[in-house]
Amino acid sequence: MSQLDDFKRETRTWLEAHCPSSMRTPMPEDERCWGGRRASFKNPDTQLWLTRMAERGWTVPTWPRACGGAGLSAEEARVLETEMSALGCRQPLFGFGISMLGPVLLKYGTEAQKQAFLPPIARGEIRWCQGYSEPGAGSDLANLQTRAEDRGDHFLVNGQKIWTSYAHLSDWIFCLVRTSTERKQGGISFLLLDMQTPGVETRPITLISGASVFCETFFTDVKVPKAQLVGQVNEGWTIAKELLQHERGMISRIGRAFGGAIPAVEVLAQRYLGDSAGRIQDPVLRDEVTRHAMNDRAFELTLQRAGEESAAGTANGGLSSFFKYYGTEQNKRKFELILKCAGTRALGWEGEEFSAEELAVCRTWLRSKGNSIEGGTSEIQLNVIAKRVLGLPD
Amino acid sequence: MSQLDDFKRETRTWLEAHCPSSMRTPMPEDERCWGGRRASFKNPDTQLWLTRMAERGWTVPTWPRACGGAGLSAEEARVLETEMSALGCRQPLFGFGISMLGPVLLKYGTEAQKQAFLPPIARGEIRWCQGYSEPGAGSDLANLQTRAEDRGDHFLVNGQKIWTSYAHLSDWIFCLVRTSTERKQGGISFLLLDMQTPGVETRPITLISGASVFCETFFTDVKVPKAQLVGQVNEGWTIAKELLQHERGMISRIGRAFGGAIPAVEVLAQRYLGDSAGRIQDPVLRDEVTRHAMNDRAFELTLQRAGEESAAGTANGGLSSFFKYYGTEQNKRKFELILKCAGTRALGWEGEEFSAEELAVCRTWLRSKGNSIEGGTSEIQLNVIAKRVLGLPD
Amino acid sequence: MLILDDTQTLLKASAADFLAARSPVKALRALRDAGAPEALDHALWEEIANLGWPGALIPESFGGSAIGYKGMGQILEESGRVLLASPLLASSVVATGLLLRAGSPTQQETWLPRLASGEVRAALALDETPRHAPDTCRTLASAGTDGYLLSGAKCFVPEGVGADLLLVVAALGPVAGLADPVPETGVFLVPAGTPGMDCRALRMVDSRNAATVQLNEVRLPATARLGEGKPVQEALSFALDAGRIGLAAEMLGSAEEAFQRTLRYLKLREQFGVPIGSFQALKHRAALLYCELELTRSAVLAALGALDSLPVEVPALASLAKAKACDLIGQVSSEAIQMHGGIGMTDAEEIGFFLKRARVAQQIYGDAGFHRARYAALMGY
Amino acid sequence: MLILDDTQTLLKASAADFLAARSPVKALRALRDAGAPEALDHALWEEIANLGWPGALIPESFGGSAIGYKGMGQILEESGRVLLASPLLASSVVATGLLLRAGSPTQQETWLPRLASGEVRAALALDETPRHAPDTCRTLASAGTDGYLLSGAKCFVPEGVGADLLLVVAALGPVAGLADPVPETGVFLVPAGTPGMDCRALRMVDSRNAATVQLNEVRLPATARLGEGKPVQEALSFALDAGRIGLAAEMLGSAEEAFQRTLRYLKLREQFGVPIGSFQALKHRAALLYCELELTRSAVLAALGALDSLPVEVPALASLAKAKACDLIGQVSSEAIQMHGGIGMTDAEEIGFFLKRARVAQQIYGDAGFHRARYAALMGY
Repeated sequence: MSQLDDFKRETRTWLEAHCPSSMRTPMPEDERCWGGRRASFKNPDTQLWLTRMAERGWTVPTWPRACGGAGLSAEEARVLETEMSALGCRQPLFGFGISMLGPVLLKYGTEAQKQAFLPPIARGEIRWCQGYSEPGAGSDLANLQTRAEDRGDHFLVNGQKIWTSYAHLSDWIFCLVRTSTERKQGGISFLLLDMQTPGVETRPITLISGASVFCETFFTDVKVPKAQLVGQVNEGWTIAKELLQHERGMISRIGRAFGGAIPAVEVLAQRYLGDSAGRIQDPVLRDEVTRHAMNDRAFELTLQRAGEESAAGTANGGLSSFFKYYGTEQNKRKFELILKCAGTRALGWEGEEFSAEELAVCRTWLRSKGNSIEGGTSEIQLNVIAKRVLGLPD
Repeated sequence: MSQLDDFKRETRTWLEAHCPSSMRTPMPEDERCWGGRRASFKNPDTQLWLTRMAERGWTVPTWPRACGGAGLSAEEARVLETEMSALGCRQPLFGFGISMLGPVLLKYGTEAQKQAFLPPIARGEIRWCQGYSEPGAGSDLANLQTRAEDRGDHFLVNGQKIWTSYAHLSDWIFCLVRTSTERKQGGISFLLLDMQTPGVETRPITLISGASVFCETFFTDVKVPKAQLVGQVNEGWTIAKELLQHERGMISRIGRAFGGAIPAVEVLAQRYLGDSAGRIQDPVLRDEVTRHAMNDRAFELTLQRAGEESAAGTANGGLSSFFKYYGTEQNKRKFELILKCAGTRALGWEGEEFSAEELAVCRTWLRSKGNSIEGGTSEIQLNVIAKRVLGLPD
Repeated sequence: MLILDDTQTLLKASAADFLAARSPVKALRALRDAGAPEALDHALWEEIANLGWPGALIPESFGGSAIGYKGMGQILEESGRVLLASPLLASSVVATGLLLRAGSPTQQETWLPRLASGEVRAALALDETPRHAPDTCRTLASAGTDGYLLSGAKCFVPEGVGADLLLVVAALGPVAGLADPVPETGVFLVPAGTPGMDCRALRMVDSRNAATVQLNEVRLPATARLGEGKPVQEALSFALDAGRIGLAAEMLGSAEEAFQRTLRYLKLREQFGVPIGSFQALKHRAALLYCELELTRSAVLAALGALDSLPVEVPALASLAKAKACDLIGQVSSEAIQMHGGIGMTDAEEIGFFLKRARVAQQIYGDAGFHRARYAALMGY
Repeated sequence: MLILDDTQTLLKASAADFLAARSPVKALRALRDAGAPEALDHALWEEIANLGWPGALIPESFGGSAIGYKGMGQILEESGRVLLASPLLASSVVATGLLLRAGSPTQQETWLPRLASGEVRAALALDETPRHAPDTCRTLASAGTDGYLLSGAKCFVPEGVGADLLLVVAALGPVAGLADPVPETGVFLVPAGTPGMDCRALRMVDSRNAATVQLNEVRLPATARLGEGKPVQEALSFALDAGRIGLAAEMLGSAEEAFQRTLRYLKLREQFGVPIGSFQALKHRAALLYCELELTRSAVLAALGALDSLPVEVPALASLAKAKACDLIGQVSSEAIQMHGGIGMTDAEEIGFFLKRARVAQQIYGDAGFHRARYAALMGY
């Protein structure tokens, strides 16, 4: 234990000495550091902080030193996290590289791949995106058709990915590709490729709510060296499943965050329909708003209960699909209800006749419709609950 | 035409002369004549009227004279109907015999069967019930398991039927039985049998709403002469389908009648929650009641439109499943809403503390739950709409 | 009669053909992308005028085509199917309907022929609150010796941008000499360009034409008052109901089209080796939408018929039709997006236009809650 | 804490075992068929008393077992699972809770030990309208020189039949000398058999014990007034909330059991050669019920916890728990019948008992609409 105490003390000292004061304030969204070749730093301290942390291996503290990490034990990593949190230090680096690809490479990559890819990820030099879904492979992801033909020393990749978030800002992509048509899941491989390779083209997608982080990415006779295959040929589905589980967990945690910066229904209902005492004047809408607010409360309590159950080791595995399903449906209801309360004020697309919040309500309402589609549709979640939790037969 | 005019005149004259005056008043439910060996006549005129009409073949006017009918043409039958309606004459006989079995025998029966069974049906001497559903064959009717084994000159019937309405009051039953296990639909036969045959036992079913017209009927080594098979062996499903279609039509017509004698939601809501001007005091319930009343109105309008479309020959075949589905679900909502409005007053089971109407509300509420199950469940109706109307694939 | 006669059937079919050819949904996209707040293809409007649609309710003596409400309803239903951006409802039904029932002979002679020809587009400036509340009117018309002075603001005027004529609803100010006068509502004919009236475009989510209107001491002659003194409340109520029913017909068309597109997608889109329309949960949800479509169709047809020939039933049937249409399109448009999956979320796919129009149409002339409350009041419960 | 501690977990499990063995649903059927309006198995009640359940909320000093609300909630949840007919909620939670919070020392000493032992069953006589409206009280208590005179009627008193003690809520009549007195509510302890009080059984659909109570000039000593003069409104409100939360726990148990039975049936029942639980539409509907169960469970646990240790949160959480439980059990019980198909409609199958109890439980202490309105008022919107 005294070793851990030493580590704690050293960590605190180092953080106090090296974390720039502007990196110890709450982080605005536009100062979040994603790294990459085209990274730009609104606040120069962001770059400084990244460099310092990366030098110490603390962008990915549990990775081995040889891979750009600090080789910390789980206990040490927890100490680091606690100390950073205590001092209010910002996380120095975000992105799919450290959260998703890194763990995959550590588990499935060759030594050469680890050496080639992990240190640049740890230093935030390469920004990664993921290429999973395709126009014909959404809920049925394993139906993907992007082909990677074996051409001796390389694969020739042809096809199209969709919903590749931030692809237009990313340097490399990790992709699921079809290397065999013999079996569905058993013909998928996991490939890394540089977005600058000839034949890769990416286009941002405009949503019904306006601009988005999503892209379509097209591959036309893209040559990918075989060294960039992770794991064995035709065994990519195993990796994909692990990553998807990880993603689903993330989405269920953010379930309640979908509403973003828009106030709660009851707050807006009071603003648009309240009397001087704040009482909502339309009794039918008051009832609907209350029903919604009560369900919000029950949902929050269920999140709390799940946390307590998890801590007590009595967790019910079915709740993650429940959170994804209910959180996203509840968020859609939230915006439909706001629209009812705010009438035409919530239906502005742009222009000065509407407040910034009113315009945001409208856009976020539209965007909310996607919540129950992305990351596993509501239908898929209900299927999962029926099968895994309730044990209903196929 | 002059022949038809003559017929009209004669009919009018005969009806005026022979229809007892008490048979020209609205018919209370308990004076409805079902006939049968155990028929009892609360009003002796009912029996007189039946005898007179049967003598003329007018209980089943379009059946051939040899079968107990009057051999009327469709036009003549319409004239008879119009004249009876003009004078307010009651229909002299009801039941599955004249409405369901008769047409089947006319189409599929042998000459001997017609002679043996139709005249007694026409005279109301035999009351019939139907044996279709079984405990294991509800929505999946063709899965029926009641066996009829070929024993040379007779079938030996073993099994159980359920939901045989009025079986405890009926003399004979027409049944679907399994004569082959080779094929599902293709192993079903249509059999007639006397309920007094040894081995037949029937038991009324108590529903959650109390006593009911439904029975369970058990067959234990029941010997049924082969002469009582209608149609060919293993070809009963064709007959069954025709009868089911007929039954579904009936149920869709009575869709709106399920509420029975209970007043509309808005009337009861006014009674329980209205102020002196009849305005429902609870605004949230007023909204719910209004939603319901508006849907009732739209449903009535749709029935009217379907009638007009049917008359104009532009009918949309999908509406019968719609009427069955929506009418029964709407009726369930009606009673749930009445329960909300009337509170504990609508939850009495028996006793003088409640009015007869309040007790009827409670019983009818419970009974209404069966509306969306009997005659094809709501799920089956939605399947039919999806497949036949919307063309969605299996 | 809840079915169409032969003329109406023919009219509906020809409207469908014309609109499919001349103004498919991509026409709305083009208008949106062009960014003109008027959201009107003038050449198309001229063609529409040549078909006689703007004069559908106007007698032939004023140059109209006298098609009647039920016929106009068919045109509007088809216009909803393609999300046609046009002032047919606001000008040719609501404003025209108001002039028809309450205009003085001079007012009718002045405006009806030009409305029938499509030369003039008119709009009703009524709403002063974000949710339709026709009885809330703070815009004031003070009577002077030679006319009226209008002051106030209207926050949502459908088809107000570029309208040649605004019909402004205002409360009549206190008449001198009366101690506690009953407030009376008047409607004022205000041509575009009248000094003191400022009309600004609202960029709504449905890319259609809507405006706010400021009225700063707008000076009007006495002849600008609709009916020139006769009460107009009943006419206003009828014209609004005509607007509600016409809009319900338009929404029915939009819902029907969004539903058909969704059905096509359910049959086409495969996942797990089968069309997603073979999944029973989606089938049942589609069947539920079908039920609501059938109910709404009946309500709309009954309400259109009442406009033509059973005025006493109009208020209740207008509320029935609009409430059902609001609920229907809310449900259909949301389900359409969900069933289209990711592709439905993209701007490239047209289904999103139906969702966007749906929510604006729900608000115009009262949402489902408004109409349920009104229906209950009409029924006395 | 929204999870159970070890003691509570154990209590729940042992309650489940005891009730499954001693009072399965067929016990309710037997009580119903026997037709005694008291709907109580006295031998069973004695066993229950021996387990200490009637004294769950009563301190050990009064002979109680001091299990606390959260523990009692587990017992009630399990009692809901078997549809136990007992006065546990009405007597051991509501009436006992009221005496605990507002009873004078003498009143507590008189009644609490006998309530704890189960010897005395008490019931709260409150409702005077078919829907719960605790602020509506026309029953009047006129103060005289040596006590009170009670007159009025209570239309629905859960567990009122055969209760040894009624706690009657009454408005205190005008006090002489005050011109416009504020109406105050009092609660009066009226032992069974007090002259002028007439208690009649209601044969409710759930076959449980409920009564109407007539009060015709019931003469009571001053000591019969709960708290003997101290205000009791807050205690009454708390006890009612405890009843709501306890009932929500009971309803959660019933809903959970009806859901489990339905799941079993979905897995067992075959049609078209497959278990009907393999049909996606039914799967999705079952999954939706699961979601509502999880939400309600959280609300109930939070509310039970608040009763024990966070009284300021009690009113809002009571309304949350009761409203969710009402909606949940409405949905589950109706779906349970539909999914059981024809067999679910028969009296021979037990699932119908859950439907019947559900609707009565929804009404007791306020339905979902009542509690949403109350929650909104508590939250100020």
